[in-house]
Amino acid sequence: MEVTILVQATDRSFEILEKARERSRQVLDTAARLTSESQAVHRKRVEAIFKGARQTKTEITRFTATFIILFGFWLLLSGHYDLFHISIGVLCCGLVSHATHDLLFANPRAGDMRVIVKRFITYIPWLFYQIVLSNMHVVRLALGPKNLIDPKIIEFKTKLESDISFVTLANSITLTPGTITLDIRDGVFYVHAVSKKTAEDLLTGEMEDRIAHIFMEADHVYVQDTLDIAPVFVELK
Amino acid sequence: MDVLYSSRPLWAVLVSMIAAFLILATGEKNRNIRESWTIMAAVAKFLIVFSMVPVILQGKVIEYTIVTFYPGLLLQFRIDAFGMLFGVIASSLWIATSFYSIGYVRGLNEHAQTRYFFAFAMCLSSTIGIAFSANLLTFLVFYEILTIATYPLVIHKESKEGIMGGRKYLAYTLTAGCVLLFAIAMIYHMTGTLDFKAGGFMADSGGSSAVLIMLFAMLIFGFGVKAGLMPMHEWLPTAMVAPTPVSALLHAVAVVKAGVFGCLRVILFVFGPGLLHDLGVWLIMAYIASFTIVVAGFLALGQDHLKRRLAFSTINNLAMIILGAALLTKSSMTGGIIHMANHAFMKITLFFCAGALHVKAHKDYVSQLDGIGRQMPLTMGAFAIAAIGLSGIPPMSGFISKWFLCLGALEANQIIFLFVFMTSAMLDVAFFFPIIYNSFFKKPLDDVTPHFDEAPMFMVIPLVITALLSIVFGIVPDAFFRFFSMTSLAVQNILGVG
Amino acid sequence: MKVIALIAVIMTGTLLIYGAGDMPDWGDPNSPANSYVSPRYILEATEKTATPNIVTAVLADYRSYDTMGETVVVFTAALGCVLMLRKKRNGEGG
Amino acid sequence: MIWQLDLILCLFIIICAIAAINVKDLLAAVIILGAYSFFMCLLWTEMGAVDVAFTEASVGAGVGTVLFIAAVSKTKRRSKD
Amino acid sequence: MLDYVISKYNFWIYIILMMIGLYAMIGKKNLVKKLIGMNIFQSAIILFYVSTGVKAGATVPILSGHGHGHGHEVIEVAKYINPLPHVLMLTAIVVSIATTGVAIATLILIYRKYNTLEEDEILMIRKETGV
Amino acid sequence: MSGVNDMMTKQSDDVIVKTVSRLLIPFMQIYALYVIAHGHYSPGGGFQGGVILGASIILLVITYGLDNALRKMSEKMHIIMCSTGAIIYAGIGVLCLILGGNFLDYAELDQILHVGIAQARSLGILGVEVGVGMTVMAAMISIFLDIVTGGLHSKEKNIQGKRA
Amino acid sequence: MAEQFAALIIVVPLIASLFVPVIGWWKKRLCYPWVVAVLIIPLISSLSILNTVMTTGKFSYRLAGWAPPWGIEYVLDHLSAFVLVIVSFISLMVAIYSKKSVQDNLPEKTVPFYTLFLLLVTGLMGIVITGDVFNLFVFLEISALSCYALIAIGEEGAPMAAFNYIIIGTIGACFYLLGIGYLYIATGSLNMADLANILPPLYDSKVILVAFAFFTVGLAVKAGLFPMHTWLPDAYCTAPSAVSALIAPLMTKVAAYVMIRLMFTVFQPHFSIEIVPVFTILGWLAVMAIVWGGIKALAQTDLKRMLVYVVVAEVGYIVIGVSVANRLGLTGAILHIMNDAVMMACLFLVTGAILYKTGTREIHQLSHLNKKMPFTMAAFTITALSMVGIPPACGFFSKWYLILGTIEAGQWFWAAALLCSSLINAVLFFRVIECAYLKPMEPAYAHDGGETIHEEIQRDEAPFTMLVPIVIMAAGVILLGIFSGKIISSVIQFAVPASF
Repeated sequence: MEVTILVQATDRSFEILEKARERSRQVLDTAARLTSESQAVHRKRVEAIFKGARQTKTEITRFTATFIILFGFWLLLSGHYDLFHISIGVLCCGLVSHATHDLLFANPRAGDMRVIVKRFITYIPWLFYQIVLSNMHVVRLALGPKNLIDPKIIEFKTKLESDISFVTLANSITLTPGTITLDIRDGVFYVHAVSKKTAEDLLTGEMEDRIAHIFMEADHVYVQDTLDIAPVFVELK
Repeated sequence: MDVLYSSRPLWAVLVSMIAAFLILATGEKNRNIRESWTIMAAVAKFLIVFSMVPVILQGKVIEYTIVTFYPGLLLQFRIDAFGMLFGVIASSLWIATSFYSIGYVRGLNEHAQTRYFFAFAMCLSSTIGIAFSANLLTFLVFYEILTIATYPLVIHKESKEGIMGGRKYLAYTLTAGCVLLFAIAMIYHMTGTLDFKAGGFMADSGGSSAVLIMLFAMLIFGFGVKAGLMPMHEWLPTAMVAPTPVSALLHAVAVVKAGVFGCLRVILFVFGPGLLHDLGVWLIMAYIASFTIVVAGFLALGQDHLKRRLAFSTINNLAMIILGAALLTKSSMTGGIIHMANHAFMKITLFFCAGALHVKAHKDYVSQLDGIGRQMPLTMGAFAIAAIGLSGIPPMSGFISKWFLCLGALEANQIIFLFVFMTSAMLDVAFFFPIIYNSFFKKPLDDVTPHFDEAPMFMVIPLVITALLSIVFGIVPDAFFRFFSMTSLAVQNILGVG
Repeated sequence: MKVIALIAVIMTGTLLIYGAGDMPDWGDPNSPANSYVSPRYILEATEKTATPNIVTAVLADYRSYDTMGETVVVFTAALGCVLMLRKKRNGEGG
Repeated sequence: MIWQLDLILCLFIIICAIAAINVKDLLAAVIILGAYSFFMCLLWTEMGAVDVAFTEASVGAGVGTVLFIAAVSKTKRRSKD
Repeated sequence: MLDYVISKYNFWIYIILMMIGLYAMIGKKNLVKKLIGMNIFQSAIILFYVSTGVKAGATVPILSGHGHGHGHEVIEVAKYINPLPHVLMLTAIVVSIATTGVAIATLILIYRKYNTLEEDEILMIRKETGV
Repeated sequence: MSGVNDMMTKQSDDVIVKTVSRLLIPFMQIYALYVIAHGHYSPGGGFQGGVILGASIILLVITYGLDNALRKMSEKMHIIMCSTGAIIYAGIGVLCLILGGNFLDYAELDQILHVGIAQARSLGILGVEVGVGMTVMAAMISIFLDIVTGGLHSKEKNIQGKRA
Repeated sequence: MAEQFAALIIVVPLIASLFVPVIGWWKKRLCYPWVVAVLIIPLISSLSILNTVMTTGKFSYRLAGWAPPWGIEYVLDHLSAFVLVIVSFISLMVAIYSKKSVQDNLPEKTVPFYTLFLLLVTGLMGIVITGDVFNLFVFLEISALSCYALIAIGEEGAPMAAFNYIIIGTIGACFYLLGIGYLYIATGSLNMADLANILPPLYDSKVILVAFAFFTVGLAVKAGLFPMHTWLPDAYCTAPSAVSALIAPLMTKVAAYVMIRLMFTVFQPHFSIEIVPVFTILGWLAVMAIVWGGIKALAQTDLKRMLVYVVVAEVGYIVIGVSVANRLGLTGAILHIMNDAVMMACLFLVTGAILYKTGTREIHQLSHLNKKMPFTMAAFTITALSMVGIPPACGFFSKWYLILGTIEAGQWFWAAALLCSSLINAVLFFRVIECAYLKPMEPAYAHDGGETIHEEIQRDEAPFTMLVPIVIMAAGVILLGIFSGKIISSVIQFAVPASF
């Protein structure tokens, strides 16, 4: 009896084990399948979002944004605010924004415009402050008794991603006296620095971080990656 | 002087021009039609010209203005007795030449016949234009057309000699044309008119004698080139490579006669006897002409080629005409002018004969002509008549002109020119009579028995007619065409005014 | 070539310097150029064409024909370049 | 008129003109020509010809230089004189 | 004398520029140099024109105020620079750029054919090929 | 595309140049249009505006390459546009002719515009300036493209068109 | 209405040329008929203008409705109306002619070709019609630019020729512009009639003298007068045949027209004659042009190149007529503008047709051409005779007046040069005629050979569109000669300034 029970129990346990193994295999298979599928699906969805963004939704917003910016520029230039001139302005701005809306906002990862502008404006005083600082430094270099001028080319890989942030960084570097951006190639900056201190200041990466902050780039990447992996976890649970 | 306004002179000029274009349009395909145009035009032209003769003989003048450019500068026809004389010669001889040409080109089966007839008609048209022109400008216009229209005839054979001859011809005549152009422009500048006036119009131009002499020299050079005056004669014998009717036309009727006509116009109607006498150039002129006469006569003696010999004879005779005019006396002028007509008829006969010999017997050289007279009696008979006439033997027309010329030399008290005329007559005899003698009386070199084998009728009839006419004119100088009346009328006009 | 150039240049220069002798003084408001035709442009252009920029008014209205010619000059130049340089699609390179 | 400015501009213009025709590197010559045009247009602005200066700045110094550079880039950069 | 020179200094400048340009157009062998000379030449002429229009103490020929209903204000002619030379020179500038464009196009054709832009070399090549 | 020097017709590698010009071009264009439209009040007009407009497109060609630039407007369109500008100019002139005035007499335009004569002239000037601007822009681009590609850009455009 | 014809004469070809790219974009074949149809309008309107001028005298047309010294005007007097007719007529003929030549040589460039063709014509007519010195400059540049481009697409060596032309032509145009500047600084006006009124008290001013010198040099460059002609032979010779048939007759003539216009209308004739010795210099230069052009032409074996040098000589003719500065000479010059335009057009058209048919322009390769292309060669012969100066073709009459003019001026050498030149022309053209009409020279002439040779030669006449203009031109050569008296009495004698 016990033996049969034992045997049965053993059989059952084997069955259970078999089932469990089967099950676990199925689960793993599904998980694997799901992961790859979901990745493909997701990729497609992301692409669709990007494409759609480029074609439909952002087209209009970009056009409008361009139009508003250009029209502001027009109003700034034109000193005549009668109906005739304003209507000419509307016409011209419409034409130009139709022709160039993909130029001004070419970056598909553009975040929230308002935030960017706000952050950019706050960035400017800081940059100005930096310029003054390094100006003084360079003056000291030039007029100082000791010959501290030690020009060299430094290169560093940036964590920035979009063109616009590249350019902002490069121009900020160039604007600060003592450093000049020579070239950007595949995300690597080649910068000419006039002394050791300027080079070190640059390599601390503060400027880079601030710019990444403006254009919401570094954290943006993390969120995206998390989102990409999420479906797999859900399935595994 | 009565002036009659009529468009007949224009038609006389145009008729052959129209015919020329009809010939061109008809082309090589329809020979008979093409040649009938020639004949019709020739006859029509003659009739038109001849219809005006009575009017002229009444002492009237026929005028027709084509266009006026400027005051005193116009294309105009005016027919006076002198022009009429030349017009009648040219138009009457064209009929003969047309018939003869047809025979000639068909006989030789020449190439480019259309071009030939075209150029021929154009030539005649411009010759009549020259004859009828009222002023130097019109004269020049037609003179240049004549130059160009003759060129295709000269080069007709397209052989090397022909082309070289053509080049030489053009070089001489076009240079002359340029000189003429300048001289005429100069005259217009000085006088404001170019109209021919019997007795000349340059007398009151007010130019200095040096300028006048220079102008005279230029004009005589310009026309003298065509007239074969001696230093400028070189082209004439070279142009002998042309077909014979062309040579006939060149030498007897159109081209050289146009030159002589121009010279006479210059001497008698532009400068006028009085002015020339005052300037003293007449004597120089006369000496040049005498030189030409004598030298050409001697050169002719040395030629073996029959046509070249005739060419030098032409130079000789033309110079005689010029000399007649240059002597500035009534008789000499009469002689010179009438000699234009007489020489035309006789010389054309001679050339026709030469052509007939060329076509039938293929003989071009004097030395080949032994005994040919028996083979072609009509031709050689005509030749003999014309040759005798040119030598100035009485019954023929040549006698009359020579008589007047000699008389003129006496009138001018220049015995030396009498000798010139005499020498010339001797030379004529010397280079013509051996031909006549040999052809009739000498045995041919090769022993082929000569048989009667005359040239085609188209050729023989014209030459017989012209030969007969030259006899008739010798006996009755005023027959048919009233050459003599016209001459005397012309001389009267010149001397009467001047 | 250099000699010819120098001669041409010197001749032109001499001529120009010669001509400069009778030129009105620089900035003279009463020189013929400034006092004959142009005052009327300054006086009436704005009123008649409602265009305060007199240069534009003269350019595009008083002398508009010139300006049309000038536009056509540009057009001509463009077409000239097309005519000279443009090749067909299957034309070989360079 | 500020004659000092005028004088300096004229000096620059002449220097640029002479340099432009004497530099052997054509690209440099063309750029100097652009500078010449630009100084020229400053001079004109200073003379009160704003329209002309504007046109020269856009046409002469702008498009003209671009066309020249295009031409030099399509052909040879070195010149013998 | 010095007064004379100074009172017309703009003419001297433009004469010098013109001579430089003309020299380059005729004397230089490189075709691009010729074109550069041409541009200098033309702008020298433009300088001449512009300086004919200058009035001492005058301002740019753009009336202040609004375009419409201007009648009651008095316009002083001496206050504004002569606009006509400017108008003419706008045309001349455009003509000069057009000429330059066409000339550069021919330049490229020449380069395609001869592979050089030196006049003497081109002449030599043409002589050799017998064209 | 052998023999074609790519320097000025291929997309630039330089991020800075590309981005800056990308940001600049719309402003350049609006400035150019402003210059054309306000030629009445301030220096400038059809030529200057047209040239700046043309320069903006030339900048586009240099930085973003010919293909991108030609996608917006084919080379044939440049010529058509060039002639259209001049036709606008001459057409206004002919319109004046038809309305009974002399050629280019803008005063006649008030018959259809129903404004004062001075205003009609002003509007005429504006219309003409627009024509000039168009012509000059198109011409400058066309000349530049012809020079820089040696006249071969139509070929590249064609391949591009087939791929799309 | 006749007033508005004046506007049409420029506006129609201008707008038409602007439409050519549009039409060509739509259908390329339509370019040719469009151009031909459009060019008829200027011809008609210029004829009607000539008629108006002849009946009612000169009139002007205010562009943009502004009064002359402020706005621009057209001035239509006898001279300009006359030259307009010439320009529009010849351009129409060449346009008709151009069909096959363009199809054959420039099939891919039809559209820009015809655009520039029309622009060139527009430019030339604009030069003739305008009454404003600066406007003349603008149109001078339109014609010059289109001309540069059209020349540059010619055969081997054309780009270099075009480039030289650009450089020298720009110097000429700039000198002209400088002349305008000097006149402007001295007078403040740009209108020709106005200038003519203002200038006389200023004649002793150095500025005016310099302006005159620059005008003369600039226009002499444009006209290709002797020492400034160096661009001309290469440029005209290497251009495509339809182009050279248009520019060779017209460009230099129009420049000569401008010269006459400036020297006798803007400046008083007595200024040009008495105060400046320019006419003596010009006259001698013209003599040199005639002699040099003739000699160089003699040295050529290429028919077109020969004609090009003849063009150089012909410019000398016109300039001689201008520089004798008397009524007859100027009559001759104006008459020669017309005659030479027609003759040159005809000769260049014939050359183009020969090139099109036989592929050669070498003179010695032209044998039997009279059989192959009888009408073309007949036209050539007539025109050649006219060039030589054989009446009643038109060349004789202009030569006649020119010689009268030189005699009246007492310039014997100039007269001699004219005469020599007709002799040189005779040599030149009879050389060609001999080659074309006669068999190649053989030592002896075979009697029976004649028939057989010309049987083999097939007639191979130029296409209809080429032949028609050629024949019309040749007929024109004769008709213009015959009616030259009429033309002079009804048009040219009014075109000569009254003070002569």
